[in-house]
Amino acid sequence: MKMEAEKRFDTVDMMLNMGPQHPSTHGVFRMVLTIDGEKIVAVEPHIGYLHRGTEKLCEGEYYLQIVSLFDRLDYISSFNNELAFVIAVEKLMGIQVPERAEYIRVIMCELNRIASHLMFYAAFGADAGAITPFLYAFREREQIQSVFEAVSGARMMHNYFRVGGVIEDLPPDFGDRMNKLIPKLKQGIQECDDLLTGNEIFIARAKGVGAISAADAIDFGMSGPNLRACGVLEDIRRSEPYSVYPTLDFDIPAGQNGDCWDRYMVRMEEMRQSLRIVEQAIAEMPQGPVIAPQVRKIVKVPKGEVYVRVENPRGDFGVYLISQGGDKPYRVKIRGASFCNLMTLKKLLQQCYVADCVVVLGSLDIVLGEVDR
Amino acid sequence: MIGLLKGLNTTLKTLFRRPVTVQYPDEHLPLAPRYKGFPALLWDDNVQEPYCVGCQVCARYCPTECITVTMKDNTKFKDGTSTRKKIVDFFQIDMAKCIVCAICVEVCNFDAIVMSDAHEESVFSRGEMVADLNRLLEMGRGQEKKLRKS
Amino acid sequence: MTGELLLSALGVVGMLLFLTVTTFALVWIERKFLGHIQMRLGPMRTGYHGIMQPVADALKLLFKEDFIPGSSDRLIFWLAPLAVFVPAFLIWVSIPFTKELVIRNLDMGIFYIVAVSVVSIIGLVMAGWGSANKYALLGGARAAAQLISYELPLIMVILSVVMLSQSLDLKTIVEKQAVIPYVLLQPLGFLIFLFASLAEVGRTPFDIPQAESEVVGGPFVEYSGIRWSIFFLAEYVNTFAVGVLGALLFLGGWNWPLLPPIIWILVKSYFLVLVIFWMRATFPRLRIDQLMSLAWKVLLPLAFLNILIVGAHQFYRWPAWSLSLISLVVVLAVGYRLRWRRIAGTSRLGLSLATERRLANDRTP
Amino acid sequence: MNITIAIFFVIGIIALVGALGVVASRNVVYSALFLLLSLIMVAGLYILLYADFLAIVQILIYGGAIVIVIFFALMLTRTREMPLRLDNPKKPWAIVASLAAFALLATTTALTHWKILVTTPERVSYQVLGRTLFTQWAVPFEIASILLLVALVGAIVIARPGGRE
Repeated sequence: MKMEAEKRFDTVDMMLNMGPQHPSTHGVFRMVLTIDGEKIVAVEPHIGYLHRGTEKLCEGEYYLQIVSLFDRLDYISSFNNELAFVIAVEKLMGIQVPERAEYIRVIMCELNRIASHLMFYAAFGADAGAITPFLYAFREREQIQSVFEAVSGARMMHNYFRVGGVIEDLPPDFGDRMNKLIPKLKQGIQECDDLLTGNEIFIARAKGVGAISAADAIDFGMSGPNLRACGVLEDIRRSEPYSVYPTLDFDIPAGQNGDCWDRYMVRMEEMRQSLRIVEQAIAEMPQGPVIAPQVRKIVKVPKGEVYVRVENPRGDFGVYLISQGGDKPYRVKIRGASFCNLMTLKKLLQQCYVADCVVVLGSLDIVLGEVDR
Repeated sequence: MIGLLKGLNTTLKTLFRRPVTVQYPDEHLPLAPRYKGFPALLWDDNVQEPYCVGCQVCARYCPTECITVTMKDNTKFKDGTSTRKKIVDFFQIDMAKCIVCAICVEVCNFDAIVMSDAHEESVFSRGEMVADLNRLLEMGRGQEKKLRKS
Repeated sequence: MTGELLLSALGVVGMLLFLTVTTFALVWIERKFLGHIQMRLGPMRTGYHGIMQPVADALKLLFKEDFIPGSSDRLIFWLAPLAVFVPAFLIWVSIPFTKELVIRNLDMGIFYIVAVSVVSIIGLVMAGWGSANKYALLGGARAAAQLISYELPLIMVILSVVMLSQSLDLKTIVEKQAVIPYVLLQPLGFLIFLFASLAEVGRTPFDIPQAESEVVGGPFVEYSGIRWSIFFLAEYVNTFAVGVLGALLFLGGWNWPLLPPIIWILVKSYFLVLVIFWMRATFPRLRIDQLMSLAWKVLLPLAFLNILIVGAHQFYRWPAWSLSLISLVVVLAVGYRLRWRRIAGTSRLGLSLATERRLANDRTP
Repeated sequence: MNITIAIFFVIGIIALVGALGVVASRNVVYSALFLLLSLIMVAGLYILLYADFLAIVQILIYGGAIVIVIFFALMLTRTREMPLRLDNPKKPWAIVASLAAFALLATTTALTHWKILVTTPERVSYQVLGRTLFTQWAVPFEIASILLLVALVGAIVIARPGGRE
C-alpha cells in the first residue's frame, strides 16, 4: 500500500528528439534525450546525416582531386584539412617543401584557426541565447574570409595547398592587407571578449557545466582545445611539430576544469596566440618558390603507408594514407577530431539540463562534415 | 554586475558605429582578382576559334565529373590558318555539379579554361544550369575583358 | 449612462488602434536597433529605411496557411492565442496615459493590471499543451513556472510603490511623483521591477519559454500565420505595457516640465522599451534553474527587504534621501556579491598560462 | 427587467455551465478550463455585487494561480497513464451525496429570510477591508496563513526527489 502511494508520485521520463532539424545542433546531428522534467537522464547521439563517403571516394580519386574533398570535411577550417593530406603525400614521396610555401601554409592555417574559433564564439553565444556575438564574430571572420578570397580565390573551399607547396604565391598586396587586418582583428577579438566573457549570466551558463576530467578526456580520445581545457598540454604543433612551427614562438593556453567555460577561454586565448604566430610568420617569411620543383601536376606516389596528424582548430586531425603506387591512393583513413570530441557527449551531459545540452554541444565545437565524413 | 554593464557598454558603442554590411543586390563587394567563379572557356582571337582542343583532361580530373567534352578534326588546320589539329566539338559543364575547385584550370595543357567571375547563376530549372560551349565561351569573353583591363 | 458607454467603446477602439500601431512601431524599432547594434542596417527594402516592414510582415502572416497539427487538441489550440491576447489588451483599460487620457480609471488600477495579466499564463500553457509537441510542452511548462515565480517579486515591488504613494490608483501614484520620481527614491525597487517584469513578458535574458536555441520557440512552435501573429502582437503589447508601467510607477509618469504630458509618458515608456531591447542585444539567456533561484533566492528576498525599508521609512518618517541611500547601498552590495561569486576563480586560466608556457617550451625539441 | 439582472443571469448561467463542464467533461484538461471559466464568471458576479476588490482577488488567485497549478499537474501527467474516461465505480454514491448536499443548501436558501436592500450597497473600500482584516479578523487570517505554509511545506516534501531518505 505504501509502495503504491509512493509510486503514484513518481514522474515519467520524456523522450525528446533533438535534431537533425534543430537550430542548435550545429548541422544535422541528432540527439535523443530522455529527460526528467528539464534534467537529462540519458542521451543517445545519432550521427550520419551528413555522411558522404569521403574515405571511399578518396580511393577512386587522383591525389590532385582529394585535396578538394578534404576541403569539405571540416568546412570551417579547410586549410588545416588540406595541410594534413598534403603533408601525408609529401612524406610518402619524400618531398622537401620550399620554405616560403611552409610559411604561407602556416599563415593560412592560423588565420583559418582564428576564423574557426570566431565561428565557435558566434555559435556558442547563440547557443547560450545571446544574439549579438554571432554578428560580432562574423564581422571579424568576414575580413579573414576576404583575405582567403584574395589568396586562394575562394572564401571557403580553397583548394589552395598542393603536394609540394601551394598552387600560387600570395597576392602582391598581401602584406599591406595583413598589416591592416591584424590590428583590426585584435580589436575585434577584444570587443568579442568584452561583450561576452565577463558577463555574469554567461559565466553562470558556462562555468561548471559539462565538465570532464583530464583522464576521461584522454580515454575518450578528446583532443585540441577541448583537451587542453582539461589541463592537458597536448598540442601537436608542439609535441609532434610539423611545418615551421618549431621556429615560431607561441603559448599553449590550457584550462583546469574541463568545463564549457574553460573550453571557451582556451579558444579565446588561442585566437590571440594564432595572431602572434601570423605576425611572426609574416615577418620571417623568406622569398623563393612556393612549390617544390620536382612535383609534377599529376602526382604519382610510391608504395608505402604513412600516418600524419596536424593540429586542427578542432583538435587532432589525422590522415592514414596507404599507397600501392600510382596516381590514386589505396586507402585513406581520416581521424576526425570532431568525431572523437563528440563521443564524450554522453559523459558530458550527465546531470545536465536541456538548456545545458546545447551549450555543451556548442562548447565542443563540432563540425558535422568531419564527424560523418 | 560589472560584466553585464561592460557588455551593455560594448553594444552601446557599436550602436553608433557605421554598419559594415553592404546592401547586397544594389551594391556588390569587389571580387578578388583571383576569385573563382564558374569555369569558362577562352577564345583565340588570332584564329577565331576556342583554345580548347577537346582533349578531355579536365573532364578526367574533375572531382565531380561535371564536364563532358568531345573533340573533332579542325577544318581550319587543313586550311593552314590554325595550328590546332583537333578542336573542341562539344563542351558542356553542369554548373549544378561544379564545385569551383579550379582543378580543370590547373590540369589544362592549353590554358583554354579559366575560372570566371560568374557566381550569381540562379535559374528557375535544373536544365538551365547546364552550360554549353557557346555560353562558356561567352562567359570566357567577359573574363578576358577583365583580364585585359588589369 | 449610454453616453458614457459610447465614450468607453470609442476609447476601446482607439486603444486597439493605438496598440496595433505601437506594435508595428516597436517591431520596426527593435529590428533597426538590433541591426545597428550589430553593425548592420536592419530592414531597408520596404519604404524609407524599411519603415513599412512590420506591415509587410503582418500581410505575409495574414496570408499564410493556417496550419493546425493533426494530433493537436483543436479546441485548446484554437483558444490559446485568445487567452493570451485578451488579458494583454484588457490591462490597457485602466492604464492612464495622462490625467485625462484613460478609458476607465480604477481606484485599484495597479492591482487590476497585475491580476488580469496573470491570466495570460493560461494561454501559454494551453498553447504548449494543445500543440501536442514536446518542445511546445516544455516551453509551456517553462512559461508557467517562470511567470508564476516572477509574479511574486513583481507584486511585492509594486506593493512598495503603493506603500510610498499610499494608493493603488495609478493617477495618484503618478501625482505623488510630481517632484521626485520613485526611481530615485528606490533604485532597488526599480531594478527588481525591471527584471521581474522582463521575466513576466519573457524577454532576454529571461526568454526561456521561447528559447530559440533550446526549445525552438516553445509554446509557439506549432503556430503559424495569423495565430502566431496574435501571440506576437500580445508579446509586444506586453513589452510596451512594461515600459508604460515602469514609467508610471517609477519614472514619474507624465509629469515633467516643458513638454505636454502625453509626450513625456511616451518618451519615458519608449526609453524603457529601448533599454529592454538593448538588454536583448547584449545578454545571453539564463537557464531555467538559475532563473528560478534568481526569482526565489534573490529577487523575492530583496523585494521583501525593499518593503521593509519602505515600511520603516514610512513609519519613522525618515527623510527621502535616506530611503534612496539605503536602496542604493543594497543595490551596490548585491551587485558586488553577484560579481564576487561568479568571477572568483575565473582568472585561473590567466594564471596557468605562464606555467603552461614554460612546460610547453620545455617539450619543444 | 433591469440590465443588471440580465447581466447577472448571463454570468450566472455561464458559471453554472462551466461548473457542469468540470464534472461532465471527459477530458481532464477541459475540466480545468471549465473550472477557469466558472471561476472567472464568479468574479463577474462579485463585480455585480460591488465587491470589485474580491473580484480581482478571485481572478488573481483562482484564475491565475490555482487553475495554472491544476493545469500544470494535468499537463505533465501523460494521457496514457491518466485514463481519459474519468469513470468511478462509486458514481451512484457521489450522485446521492451531491444531491443531498444540494437539497440541504436549497432548503436553507429557501427558508432563510433574506434582507432585501432597496438602496445600492456601499462599496467597501479596500482600505476598510485591509484594516478589518488585520484587526478584527487577525487571528483567522494568521491561522489561514499557517495552513497555507503547512501545505507549502507538504508540497515540497512530496515533490522532492529522494526526499524520503
